Amino acid sequence: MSNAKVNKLSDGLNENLFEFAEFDDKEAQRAGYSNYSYWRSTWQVFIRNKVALFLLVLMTVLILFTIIQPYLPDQKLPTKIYIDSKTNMQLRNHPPDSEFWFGTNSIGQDLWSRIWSGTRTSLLIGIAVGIWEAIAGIMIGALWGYVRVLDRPITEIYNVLDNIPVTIILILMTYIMRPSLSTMIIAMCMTGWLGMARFVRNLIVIIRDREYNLASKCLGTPTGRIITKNLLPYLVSVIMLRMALAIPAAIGYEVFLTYIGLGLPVSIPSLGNLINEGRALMMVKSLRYQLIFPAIVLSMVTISFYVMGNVFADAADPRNHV
Amino acid sequence: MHDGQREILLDVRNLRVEFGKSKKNRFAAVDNVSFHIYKGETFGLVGESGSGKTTIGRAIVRLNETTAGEVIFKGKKINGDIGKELDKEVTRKIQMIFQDPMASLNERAKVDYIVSEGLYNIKNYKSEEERKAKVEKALMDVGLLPEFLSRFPHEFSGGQRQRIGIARTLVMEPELIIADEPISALDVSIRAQVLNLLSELQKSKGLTYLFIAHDLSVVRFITDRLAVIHKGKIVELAETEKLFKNPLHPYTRSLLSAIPLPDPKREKEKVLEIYDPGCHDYKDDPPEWIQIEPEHFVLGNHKELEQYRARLCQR
Amino acid sequence: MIDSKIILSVSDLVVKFKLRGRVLTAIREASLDLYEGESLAIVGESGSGKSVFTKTFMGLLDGNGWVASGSILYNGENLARFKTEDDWIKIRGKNIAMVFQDPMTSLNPLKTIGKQVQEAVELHQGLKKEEAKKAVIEILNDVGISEPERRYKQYPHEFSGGMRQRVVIAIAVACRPRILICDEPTTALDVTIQAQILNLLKRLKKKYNLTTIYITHDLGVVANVADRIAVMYAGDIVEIGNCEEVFYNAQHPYTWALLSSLPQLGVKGKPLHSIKGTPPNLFYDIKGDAFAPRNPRALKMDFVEKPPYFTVSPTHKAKTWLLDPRAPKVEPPESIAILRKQWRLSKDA
Amino acid sequence: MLRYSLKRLAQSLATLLIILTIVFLLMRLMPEEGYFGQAYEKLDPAQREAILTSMGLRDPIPIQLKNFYASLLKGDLGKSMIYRPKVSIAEILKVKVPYSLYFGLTAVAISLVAGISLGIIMARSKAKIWDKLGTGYIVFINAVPAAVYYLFLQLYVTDILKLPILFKPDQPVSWILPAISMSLGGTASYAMWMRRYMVDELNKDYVKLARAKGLRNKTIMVKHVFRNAFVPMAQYLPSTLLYTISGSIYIESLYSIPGMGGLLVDVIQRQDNTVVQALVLIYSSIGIIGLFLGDILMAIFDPRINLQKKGGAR
Amino acid sequence: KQPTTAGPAEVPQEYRTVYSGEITTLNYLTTASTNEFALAANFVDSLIDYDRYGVAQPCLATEWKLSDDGLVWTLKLREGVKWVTHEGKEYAELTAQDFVDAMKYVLDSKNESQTANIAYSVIKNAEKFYNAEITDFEQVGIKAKDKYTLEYTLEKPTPYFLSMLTYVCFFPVNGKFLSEAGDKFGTDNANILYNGAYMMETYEPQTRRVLAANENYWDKENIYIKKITQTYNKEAATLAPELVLRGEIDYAELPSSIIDEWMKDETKKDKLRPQRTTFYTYFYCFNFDPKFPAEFEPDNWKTVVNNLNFRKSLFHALDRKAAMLTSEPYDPEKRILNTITPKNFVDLDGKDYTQIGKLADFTNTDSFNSKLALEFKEKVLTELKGKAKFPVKVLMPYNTGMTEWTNRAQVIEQQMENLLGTDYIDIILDPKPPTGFLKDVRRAGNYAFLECNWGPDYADPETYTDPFTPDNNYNWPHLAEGYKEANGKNTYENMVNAAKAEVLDMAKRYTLFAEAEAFFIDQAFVIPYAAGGGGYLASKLNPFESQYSPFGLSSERYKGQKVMEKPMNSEQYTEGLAIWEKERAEALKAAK
Ligand SMILES: Nc1ncnc2c1ncn2[C@@H]1O[C@H](COP(=O)(O)OP(=O)(O)OP(=O)(O)O)[C@@H](O)[C@H]1O
Ligand SMILES: Nc1ncnc2c1ncn2[C@@H]1O[C@H](COP(=O)(O)OP(=O)(O)OP(=O)(O)O)[C@@H](O)[C@H]1O
Ligand SMILES: [Mg+2]
Ligand SMILES: [Mg+2]
Repeated sequence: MSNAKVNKLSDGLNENLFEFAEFDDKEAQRAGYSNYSYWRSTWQVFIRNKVALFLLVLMTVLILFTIIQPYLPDQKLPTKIYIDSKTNMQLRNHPPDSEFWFGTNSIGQDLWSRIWSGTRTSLLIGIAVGIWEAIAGIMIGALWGYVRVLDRPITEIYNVLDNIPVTIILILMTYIMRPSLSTMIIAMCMTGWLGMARFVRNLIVIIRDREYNLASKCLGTPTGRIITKNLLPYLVSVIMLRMALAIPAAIGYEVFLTYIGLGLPVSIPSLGNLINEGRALMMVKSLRYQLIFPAIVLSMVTISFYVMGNVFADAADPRNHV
Repeated sequence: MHDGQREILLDVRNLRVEFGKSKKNRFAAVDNVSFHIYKGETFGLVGESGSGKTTIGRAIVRLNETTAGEVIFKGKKINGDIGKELDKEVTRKIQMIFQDPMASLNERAKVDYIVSEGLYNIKNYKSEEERKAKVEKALMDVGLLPEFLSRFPHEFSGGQRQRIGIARTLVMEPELIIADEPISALDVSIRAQVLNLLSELQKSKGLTYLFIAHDLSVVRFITDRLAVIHKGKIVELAETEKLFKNPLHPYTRSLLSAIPLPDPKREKEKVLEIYDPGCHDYKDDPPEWIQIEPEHFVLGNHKELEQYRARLCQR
Repeated sequence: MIDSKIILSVSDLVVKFKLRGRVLTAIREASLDLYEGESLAIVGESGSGKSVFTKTFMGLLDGNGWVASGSILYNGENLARFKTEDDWIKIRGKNIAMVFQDPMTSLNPLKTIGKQVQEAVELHQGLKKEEAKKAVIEILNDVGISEPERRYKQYPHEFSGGMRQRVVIAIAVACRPRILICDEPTTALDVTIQAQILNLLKRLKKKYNLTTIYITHDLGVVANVADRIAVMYAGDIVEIGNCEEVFYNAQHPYTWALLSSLPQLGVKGKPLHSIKGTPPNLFYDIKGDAFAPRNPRALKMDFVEKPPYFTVSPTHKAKTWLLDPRAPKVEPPESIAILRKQWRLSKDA
Repeated sequence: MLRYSLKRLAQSLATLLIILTIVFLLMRLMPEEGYFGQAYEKLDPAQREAILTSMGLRDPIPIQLKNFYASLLKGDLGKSMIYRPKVSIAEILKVKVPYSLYFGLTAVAISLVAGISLGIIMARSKAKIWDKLGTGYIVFINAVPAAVYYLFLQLYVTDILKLPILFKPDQPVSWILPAISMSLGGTASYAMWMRRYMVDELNKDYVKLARAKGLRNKTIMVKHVFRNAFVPMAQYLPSTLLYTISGSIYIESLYSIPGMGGLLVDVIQRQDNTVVQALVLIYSSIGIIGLFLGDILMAIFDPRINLQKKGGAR
Repeated sequence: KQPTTAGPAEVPQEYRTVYSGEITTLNYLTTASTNEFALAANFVDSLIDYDRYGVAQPCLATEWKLSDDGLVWTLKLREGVKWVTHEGKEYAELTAQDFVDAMKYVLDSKNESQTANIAYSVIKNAEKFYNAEITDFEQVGIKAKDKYTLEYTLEKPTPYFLSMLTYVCFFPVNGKFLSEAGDKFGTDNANILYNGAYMMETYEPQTRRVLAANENYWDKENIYIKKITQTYNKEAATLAPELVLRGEIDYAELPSSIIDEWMKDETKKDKLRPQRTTFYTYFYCFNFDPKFPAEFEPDNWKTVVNNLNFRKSLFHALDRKAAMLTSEPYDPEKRILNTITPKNFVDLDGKDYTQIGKLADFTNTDSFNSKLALEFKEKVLTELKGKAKFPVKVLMPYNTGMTEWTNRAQVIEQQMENLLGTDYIDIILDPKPPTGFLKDVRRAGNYAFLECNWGPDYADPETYTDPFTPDNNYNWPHLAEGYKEANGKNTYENMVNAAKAEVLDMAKRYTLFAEAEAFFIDQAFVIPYAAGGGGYLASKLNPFESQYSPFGLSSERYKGQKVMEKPMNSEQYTEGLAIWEKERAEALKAAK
């Protein structure tokens, strides 16, 4: 580009533009920054994902619904057995209709309310176990990974505990404590943290020798604070992802426990129980609804948590905030 | 400057640091290193990558265990097992600035926490306000705005991050700062900011630096005395200008010859001196650490020392 | 230099990236002519777009980036229009090769050094097995790796940083390219090794008659290797000229600032010159001169309109309104004067 | 290497001992009634005592423990007490293990091939249709309980293809469906991890260099990325392969495959202590050996890994 | 004479089933599991056997006689019966010594025989030998008089001894083979010998077993099914119906959950038929020795349970049909029992035991009567006013491992509470795991109201009184207040003892037992509920061709049965049953 051309280009411009502008040192420093809040940005990144947002709304509605469902008008009790007015006997295997939205089961209990009550139970289990796994798993995992002297002993303990068949513990537990919601939760908690601890440990080993941790050490920061302030925040995303999976995993595990006969008593509806009951009816066309409804709810919960966990894991990483 | 009465802040004697657990893998990253740092000066440590610079720095702040030798700070031995009280004091008095501003800040903490971290540890504030005030002051000291406190490190440029790193050491009110290549990860324009800051702080707070680097033009600008380290051994130590004028050890000379010059004409004519460690014949005549002229030490055996002296005389 | 043929011509290149739903512009209408046989250095601070700029020549932009407009003419073809892998395969290696910054990660840790060089040899020199191996050993020897036969079988982790960088260079050279792009080839290395590598590159350039582009922010390195220098700021080349021209007669305030920051200029006890502030956020539209907010000598005009190139000499041009005839006369900062004095002195010596 | 292996094995032996002892003690906490099954009601107390005594359950615990270890030392897993009384455990396992191994290995092979291919395809077309389909599959497998989709497949696929529902050793077609069903979960998880590692690996600098060299994407995938991405999975491969002998509880129950699946649960529920202990011994050993082999395999794949080196300072 | 349900001769006589309960052993001398009995019955014959009407028939013994004091039984053995190996090779001839050897094995406590108690409850000195109080087997009451003569000496006269001989602990074994096999005896099909209708050709645990007809069988004309294939499947309950529909197997029990579907579908409906009930009896126990935690108010329970009217109010309030719907939705009445001893168990000259004397009143009326229940409730409320707390907490545990039980518990809770009102009773369902269920619940007295069951040990009404003796641990009726008699014992106990003492006059003995049972029910110590079995199945076997016996192994035998072309349907079954009942009555009369 020639000078002449340039002149022409800027001819129309005001001459006094060619004066020095004021220079502000502080302004120069500020250039290019916006105000920023971590959680707000996390949230923004999260809700930018439409699917995740939809699922979040779905789950919120679902959870809210399971809570308020019993208080809605015209709701039936999940354990109440309905009687057929014609035969004066239980209203067995009544297909879905306007009265029983999801039909009734083999002893005449309303599946609609059973499914919600079951979802409530299962979510409660899932969330309780998930939270516990997070707490115990993270605490132990963090110590295991960060404190070098604890590495060997905890590794050995882990090896031992991990190899003791869970079934033995579960059987002993139900034997000692009677099957109930709390037994189930305790039983799952007793072993559930192992995987989490190991997971956290592996992550911590990766980041424990990063320079910023050495820096903290130089500043004399105690181990506890290094763990909570330097290490765990980096793991929030992955831990959230695992937590999110822990909930469906707990539900899935409940199905398995029910399958091998160590589940909740059938009188307490749970997704595990409902599915296990429904399983036997897979080939029975007219009764298949008894399997399909709980399976759909379970899949919905699992998929939602899985997807949300993934999206949240991305969103929790400040590097992904713009 | 040549005053022998100057207060020695840190004295490193015959330091040896080994790595590797089993006998087979064991090797000394730092081998029989001695030097001392006067109060208020900037002491430089240069050498190629992997020569043990960082290891020495870390040994001083006790991140690395020492195998042998002593590190004496203000007359007290601070390596090996030391008491809680001393540990606390030393932690506070000796601070470190890290090489990589991208890696040495906790990305998940706000600047506020990063800078206050040391304060929380030593609890030398009485109220929350006082802590805030101290933190803000430290930030101002390094030329950052107090409003940055609520931000996260990834929002800052390399130079700003490095300044945050410096601010966090400043709140500890240290006497000795070990700056481990504080500028090698920064580009030219930012490099200057950080160097300025360091000198400024030295002046205003009377800090002492152990400045580790491999960029010799920077080292020349900032250090008062300089040690050249090669494969875990210090080969030469002198006042910076003296060393640049009269480099004796072949390694030092090769290092100096390699300095890139921002001058196309000269740079293109530059001749490299290549150092071949095989040039020493230490078999029958092991090298010694000798003061060859005042405040100028060099490692060499008798034959080499002879040569060095001859060279000095030539000048 | 200007007489030789233009081998690559970039005009008004715009490169954008999509990041989390937002678009950032990394290269803003940058233009450049590369002459056959020259060695061009691109300098600029971190994030100014040096790497992105050169990566577009090889179609190596990250998946989220694209050339939004502009052209890159090479051999009569517009590389900016290339879409498919088949297009690029013709260019990569054979015509343009690249040496990356970080020798620690540029090599596949699980393959032997020899195999990795051999891949390039087999692909571009059409040699087979034994012959190829011989060629590899020769190239390794060329880049100064002692005992190449033994080294052939080793893995990257058994090599020091300097040696790994040599291997990366060997791979690039083994492609027998016409243009060699070295993206910060020595930043990770210490001075002595750096000097050796630079010498090596110069030697290879001569031997294989390469056109080279160096990317760096180390002016010392630039002074060593470059015939021409392009100064980049915020995605645009703000000044370009022969090595001496840019060093000794810089025109752009940013170039001044760069030069002023050299520690060589420092006087013990006095602060070095430094550039205040941070580079602009590329997510926003930049109005006027991108450097203006950090420029103590900024004109009001700088905030209004992007300056065009002003020609200083046939080989030297700069994008700053200061060169506009209407602008007040501005002397370069004092430090530049000192620098010039230093240079004159050294010339005399 | 040898020394390292020996040292590690010695450590593992100690771990094994602890595991066995704990399991041994836990089994003694089970109710005595469990040893008789339904028969308990009809037995009189003297008879129960006699039976328990002859099972060795009336000895003091330390003696029982001692006897247990003594026979272990002789390389004798002992005899089943309840599951198949008086039949040696080795004999029971001898019949069952091959089935589980066969199906397990086939399933692992299928899921490796299918999962890894899927993972690669997904990584290559990141965020495009294949990736979405694959993710859909992975999510589906994780969301629907295995107990449900296994049964579903069994009943419907056999109905549509006119295959026998049950497994018959002499009818090769009946082998297919169980093996495929069994591989579905593995396929999903291999695909998931393969995709993850491939994507990570694709972002590495050496891929850029390879591309700059002029290699085609396909070549890079095959010659560089795949192998590197496989390394982190390699560590689990030996355990996965070894664990196939434990069988699949659902699949084997559904298809009448006489494998090991559910055997552990079964014998625990029936309190066949000796079999429980033998299985725990086997499975724990497998776990420990698998881990060890995994490390070695990793070291073989990745020349950077030096097993003997331990982390450095502080 | 027979219903002509058996298919034409060209139907291949191979019978295929799936099963989910694997056997653990083939050692018939030690096992007490029904699964294993089912096999043993086909491998080894017993001394006597029952025909399809339940009339005792000669089998390995051709004739027998009892000494006048009722203590010594002498049996003459059939000659020429062969022991064969699983490959059908002849091994030895059956002799009287084989029974002695078997008994010696059973009575050796080291062999852990779970049926030894049955044997030593009758045979002289057997218990002492078992407990090692005597070591000389000569003193035990079993002798091989000669090769074909066997003699049992009993501890005391036992009228039902003959029926016990069909039980496994009285089966023979070849002594030589036994001692050679040692510990291995019964561990697989090669380690036992066969003298019954079938041999086990293939034995692959958890896979399949194949039974082949024994060519050397003494009565081989009566074996029609030539081959029986049983395939293991853990999910048999879920899969078997589908397998039958696809023609892969010939027998499936249909879980109640899918019967609706089958009943609605014409082709499926044609394949299903009801199943006979068994002699297992189910009843609801009131616990007279409550030992449950204080939160469930055991003292209050003790007060009310000792009130007859309270028990009766519950007795009449339990709608057993509603409860039965949980397992038998289509024909709940079929399984409901009004007595503890089930129908068709024993008879007195063709008259069924349940129709004897007062027991008949109960047999023929349904205990459920809401009007009566409410009347009794009112009585209780006035009688116990201030003495007991209402609503009464009724702790009702159930086994969580059993779905139907669980469902039933829920049904009963709601049904009884609805009827009697929650101001009167509060039934508390208490889920308990299968592991250690009985130990923790019933034997521990950790319940107020519990579903219990009992199966017969021999063909005599006495067997159904066993659970309620003071040394048993069902519901401790001897602790019930208000029944003490002069001898310090409870009325019921005295009645039972009187019946037991009558060993020679069967008519009198049965009447006494029937009276005791009637009293027991009348005083509502328990609420009779149901017989076991029942349900529906799809099967190609004709149940009326099968041997019939309330006790022992006879009914498990395949001998005499044929595979039909297609499964029997309900009409055929009902028809067949009517004929069979008629013929049975005749046969029983004729047998006297
Ligand atoms: N934790 C450790 N374990 C084992 N070896 C180590 C450890 N830290 C450092 N080393 C080794 O000690 C030697 C000296 O390392 P050091 O980091 O001190 O070098 P440096 O001079 O700081 O190099 P650079 O300029 O690259 O930072 C090197 O060979 C290094 O590999
Ligand atoms: N894949 C990408 N996605 C988004 N932004 C990118 C991507 N690659 C580069 N950029 C942005 O483009 C700009 C230019 O980057 P580039 O790597 O070219 O800088 P550079 O001049 O090479 O810096 P350095 O000296 O640090 O290598 C930077 O702001 C960077 O953040
Ligand atoms: Mg270092
Ligand atoms: Mg699944």
